[in-house]
Amino acid sequence: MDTVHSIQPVLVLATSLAAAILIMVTGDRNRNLREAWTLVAALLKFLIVLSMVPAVLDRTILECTLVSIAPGLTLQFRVDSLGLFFALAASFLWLVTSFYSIGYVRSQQEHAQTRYFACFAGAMSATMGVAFAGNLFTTFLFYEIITICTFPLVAHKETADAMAGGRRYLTYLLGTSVAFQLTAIVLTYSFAGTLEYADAGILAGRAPDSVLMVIFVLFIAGISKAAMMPFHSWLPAAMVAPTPVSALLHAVAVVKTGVFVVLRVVLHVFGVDLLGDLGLGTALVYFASFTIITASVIALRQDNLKRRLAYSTVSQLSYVILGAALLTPSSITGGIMHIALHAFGKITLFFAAGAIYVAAHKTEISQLNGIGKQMPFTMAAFTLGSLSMIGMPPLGGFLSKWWIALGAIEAKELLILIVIATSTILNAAYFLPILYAVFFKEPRLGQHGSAGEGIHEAPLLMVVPLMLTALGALALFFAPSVFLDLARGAVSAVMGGQ
Amino acid sequence: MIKRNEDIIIQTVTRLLTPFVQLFALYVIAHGHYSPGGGFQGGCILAASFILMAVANDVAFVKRRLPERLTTALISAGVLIYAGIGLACLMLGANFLDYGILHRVLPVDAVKARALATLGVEIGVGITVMAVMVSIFLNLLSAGRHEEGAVE
Amino acid sequence: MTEHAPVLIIVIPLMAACLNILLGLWKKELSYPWAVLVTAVVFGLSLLLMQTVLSGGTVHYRLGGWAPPWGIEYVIDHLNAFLAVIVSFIGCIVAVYSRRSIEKELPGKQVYFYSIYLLLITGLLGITVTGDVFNIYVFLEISSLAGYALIAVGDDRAPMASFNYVIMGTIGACFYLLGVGYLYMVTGTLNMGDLSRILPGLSHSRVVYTAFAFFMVGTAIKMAFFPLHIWLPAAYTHAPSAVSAIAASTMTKVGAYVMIRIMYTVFKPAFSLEVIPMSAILGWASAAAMIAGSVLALGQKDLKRMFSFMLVAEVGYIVMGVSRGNSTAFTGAVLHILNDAFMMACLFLVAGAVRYRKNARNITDLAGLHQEMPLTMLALFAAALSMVGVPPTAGFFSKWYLILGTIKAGEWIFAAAFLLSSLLNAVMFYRVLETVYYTGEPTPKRQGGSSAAVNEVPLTMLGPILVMAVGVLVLGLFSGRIIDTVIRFTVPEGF
Amino acid sequence: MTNMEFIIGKYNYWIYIVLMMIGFYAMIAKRNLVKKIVGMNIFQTAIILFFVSIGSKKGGATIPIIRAGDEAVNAAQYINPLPHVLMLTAIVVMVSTFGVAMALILMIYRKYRTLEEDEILKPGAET
Repeated sequence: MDTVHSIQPVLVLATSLAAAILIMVTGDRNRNLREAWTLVAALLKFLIVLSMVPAVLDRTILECTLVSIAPGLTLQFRVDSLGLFFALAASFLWLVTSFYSIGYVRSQQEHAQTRYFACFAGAMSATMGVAFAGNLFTTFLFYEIITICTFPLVAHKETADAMAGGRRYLTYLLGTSVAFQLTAIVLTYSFAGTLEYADAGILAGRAPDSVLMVIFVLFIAGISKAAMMPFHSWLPAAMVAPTPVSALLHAVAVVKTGVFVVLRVVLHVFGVDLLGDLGLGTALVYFASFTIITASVIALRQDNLKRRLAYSTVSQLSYVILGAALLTPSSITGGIMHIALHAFGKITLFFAAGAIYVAAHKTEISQLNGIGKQMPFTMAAFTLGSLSMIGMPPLGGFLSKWWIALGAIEAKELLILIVIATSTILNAAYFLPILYAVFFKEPRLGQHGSAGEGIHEAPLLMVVPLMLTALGALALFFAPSVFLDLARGAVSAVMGGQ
Repeated sequence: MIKRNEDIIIQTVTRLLTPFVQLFALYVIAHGHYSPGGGFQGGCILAASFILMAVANDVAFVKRRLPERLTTALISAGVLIYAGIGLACLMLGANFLDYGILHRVLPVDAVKARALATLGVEIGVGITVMAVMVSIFLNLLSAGRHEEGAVE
Repeated sequence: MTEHAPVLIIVIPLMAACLNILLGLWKKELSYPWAVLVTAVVFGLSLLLMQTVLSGGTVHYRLGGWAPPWGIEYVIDHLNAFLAVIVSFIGCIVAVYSRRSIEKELPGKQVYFYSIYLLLITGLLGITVTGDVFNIYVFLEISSLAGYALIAVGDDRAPMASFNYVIMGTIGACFYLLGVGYLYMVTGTLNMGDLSRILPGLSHSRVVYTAFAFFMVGTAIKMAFFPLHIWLPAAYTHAPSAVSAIAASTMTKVGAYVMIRIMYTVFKPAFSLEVIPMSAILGWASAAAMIAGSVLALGQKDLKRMFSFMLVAEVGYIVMGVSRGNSTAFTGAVLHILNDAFMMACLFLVAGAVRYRKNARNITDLAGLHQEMPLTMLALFAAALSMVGVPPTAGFFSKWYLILGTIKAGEWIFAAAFLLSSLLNAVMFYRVLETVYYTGEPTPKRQGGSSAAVNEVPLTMLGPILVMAVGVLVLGLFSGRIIDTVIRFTVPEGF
Repeated sequence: MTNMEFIIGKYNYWIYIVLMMIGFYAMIAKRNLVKKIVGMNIFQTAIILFFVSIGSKKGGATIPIIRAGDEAVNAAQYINPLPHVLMLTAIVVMVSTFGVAMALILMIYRKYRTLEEDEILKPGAET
């Protein structure tokens, strides 16, 4: 495996950072220009990320050390398969979300749009930073920046509700990361003497088993962005945000950063072998399974569409962790793939929820009866997205579940198969009734004016992106090529070429 | 606050005593560098003469002879004399306060130069101490209304 | 001139303070530019001094040419030079800042203000350069007296706050002086280098124990170390804005410096940490300081008072690092002296700016201020991030070293105290920043840009605030270089 | 017996401790600000006594100056002048502290028309 010095990762970060600054400078004076910056940056970023793909597929690692602040504290980027996988998914979805949010905020006449777009760009820049981070310090740095950049987005509406949601958001994310994650990093450094990710882990044989377990628990508790129970409740609370933000938060930037960092910790800090020896993998497996089932059950009882989606996210995120924790090649592949596959599916669902809100001002599931007739495209996309969530072929979601199930068999954890099956049934149980209501139930009279008059599709800027992501979820089933190659690359690196 | 004291005996005695007190103060200052005494002690005695005046007459009486602007300037001037002599040594190439070097500018040898410079420092200290003491006393006596002339 | 820099950085502000009075008798307007000029020159000199130390090692300067231990000797090593640079830099920045706020808060008293201000700088720098324990006492008192006077001219409750500070400060100084006396009794010398040679042979003398105890209590009062901090919050709350800024950022740090000197230069680590269990005593006390400072800060309404309690916590950070007895924690403590000086200066300058523009002191008065003073509030945001310890701001790096140091010492509970204090800081600043950004009048819908509402403080105030904020953001990135070039050499032998 | 010698033989140190405690008590416990200042002065004077005691020497000791024409006094006969010199400096510091403290008291008195601490600390005491 070669290591090549490259400034591409810095460029990726710089594009959205520059966009954030340009957006702030432009301000409200020229809205078209301001939004043009967002789009240009998103496109540029995607192209740069794309340009790194061939090299990384060739097993090259692109590295860039920005500044070495102190021993152990180095600002370093290192693009490997896993990082690029995440970056590719995130930058593509950012591009799509940019279009969608322009449509959304314009039609909603949101206030403080400059702040909105600037924070949006800042959050994306930081997400790329996490994706490319070469050590725990850099990861922690950008992890915190994401939290701070997304707080204004969550609290965007500035109502009491929004502030309460924002407060909880910040408390959970900042609190756990400072209290637990930072401790874990400090401990890691004091035992391992380094914070740099390595394919075989850096902690093996460096500390007594009991300390390793403490560190592991601190890491898992400290990465609350992954929304593992019991640190999940910020996620439903953050639903007060405008819908594009929810999409960004719950499909791309925040939660995926969380699971991504968990993957990093599992694969590159501890290493597959060490976790297997300690038996921590199994513990994590059951922990994740608990979250999967419980969150699904809670989701069943939610009437607010976005809250139901949020609990669905909580449940789905734990699939990624489950995949990684099973510690077999197939399951890790499945876990990694699930980052992208779930992202495509979930972002579609959120986009659809936003579109419904913009077009019909409906937020509760019980109000959606028969809306499929007024908004056929949106609801078609919604259908694809929810089928992908359930894991039905021929949609992307199927693939990752398939691999994770394979992994469970490889690891001889048959109980996990049952968990996956149960969760699939629960997924179906909370998505299918929506689909049924949307397409087949008659709208209740007097519920929205004269039987749905006046409701039509959301603006084109919103419908096209959501169609695109829905089709993406479909296409990924048939041609997961780039993503799969990257995931396989990541797995073979940590599993020693199996 | 303090009523003008009209006692003629006290006033006359004070008037007679003051020059001697001040002379003694100057003596103490001038001898500080080679016998007991020095700028601080002498300065205090000098200040005492002014305080005596203020007690025997009133604040305004002293202020006519030693206005606030003057005490303020004297406080600074004393410190400047002290630091200036030190700085002069520095300018001539020796360390700060290394008076011996001053023989280059004074018509005496190094040891004498040391003594003379110390005298200079004592004078600076004396001026500052006197001015500070008088200033503190007048301020307290006038309850901080030194500037306005003090007598209520 | 280079070889005279150690004494010049004291003599120049001292003479300048006196000249300032004479200048003031002639033209009052001159005292501000004069003070700025002098502090800038002093900053330049301290940089020169730092340069000399970096290239040629410790600088010795004999006052009056008398050889130590008879004469007073100024000794500048890496730690002194580091402190001198911090003090003179902040002194210069605050001098620039003070113009408009003093015009407003102390109309007509500028001349005296700047004279005493320069004396304060003289005292603080004097402490940092001298190598004589009694001389430290003198400069400690010069700086404290200047501090009493400057604090007393603040708002209505300032005289009483300052009076309490006088009482506490005098007790502290007298205890320090008693420590000097006891040491002199058994060693017959006041020179630090000399003392450090003699004392190891006396490490079981009860007189030496007594001296050490007096030193510790004395410096603890001067640096407002919990639970001897009671004078600090009131004093710094009611002082004029510029005074709070300089006092909060430098006076406690210089106190910490004296503590380091006494513990590790005059006495050796072998005595301070092994013969006397200072590590445990100071460790628990500073853990209490961190928690208590942060908790008390949580309960404050007044912005400056809240910052003052945070300062109490920050002093706890520094002492914790100093007393851990390993180089990592010590490095963190020295780095934190620098970082905290910047953070505190930034916070108090912002508080001063808010007071200047809005005549406001309470947190609730900050509502919606980000529209009116966007840059000032961004500076507050930057300082807040650093106080919480979010990378890449400066505060993270010193905390990193401090926590690593406590773990190295095997004291997990102290590491937990750091984290708890950070969390409490986060809660506190969240409260402030939420008020700033999310309450108050909503943005008036104005398509043509909202620049009309911006009403920042004048440039002489805004500039220093921004310098400090940028410092807080950028200094962290140079932590490694600072540690390699300076702090590495300050770690006492035997760590 | 030895205890008595211990006390009487070092009586100056005992006095210094007693004075210091009196001063300390006044500074901390007295509610009147002027009494606090008085306590401060006692405290500082105690320290002067302590330092002078360090330097003192019994039995015909003298000051270290060269008398005209004489040889220099044998060093063993000196009273150590350094503590005295230190105290000269300390006195200056104390006088300054006293001055500042008195000025503060004036400021406080003008604002509150009282010097009793508990009356000053009462809310709304300013006039």
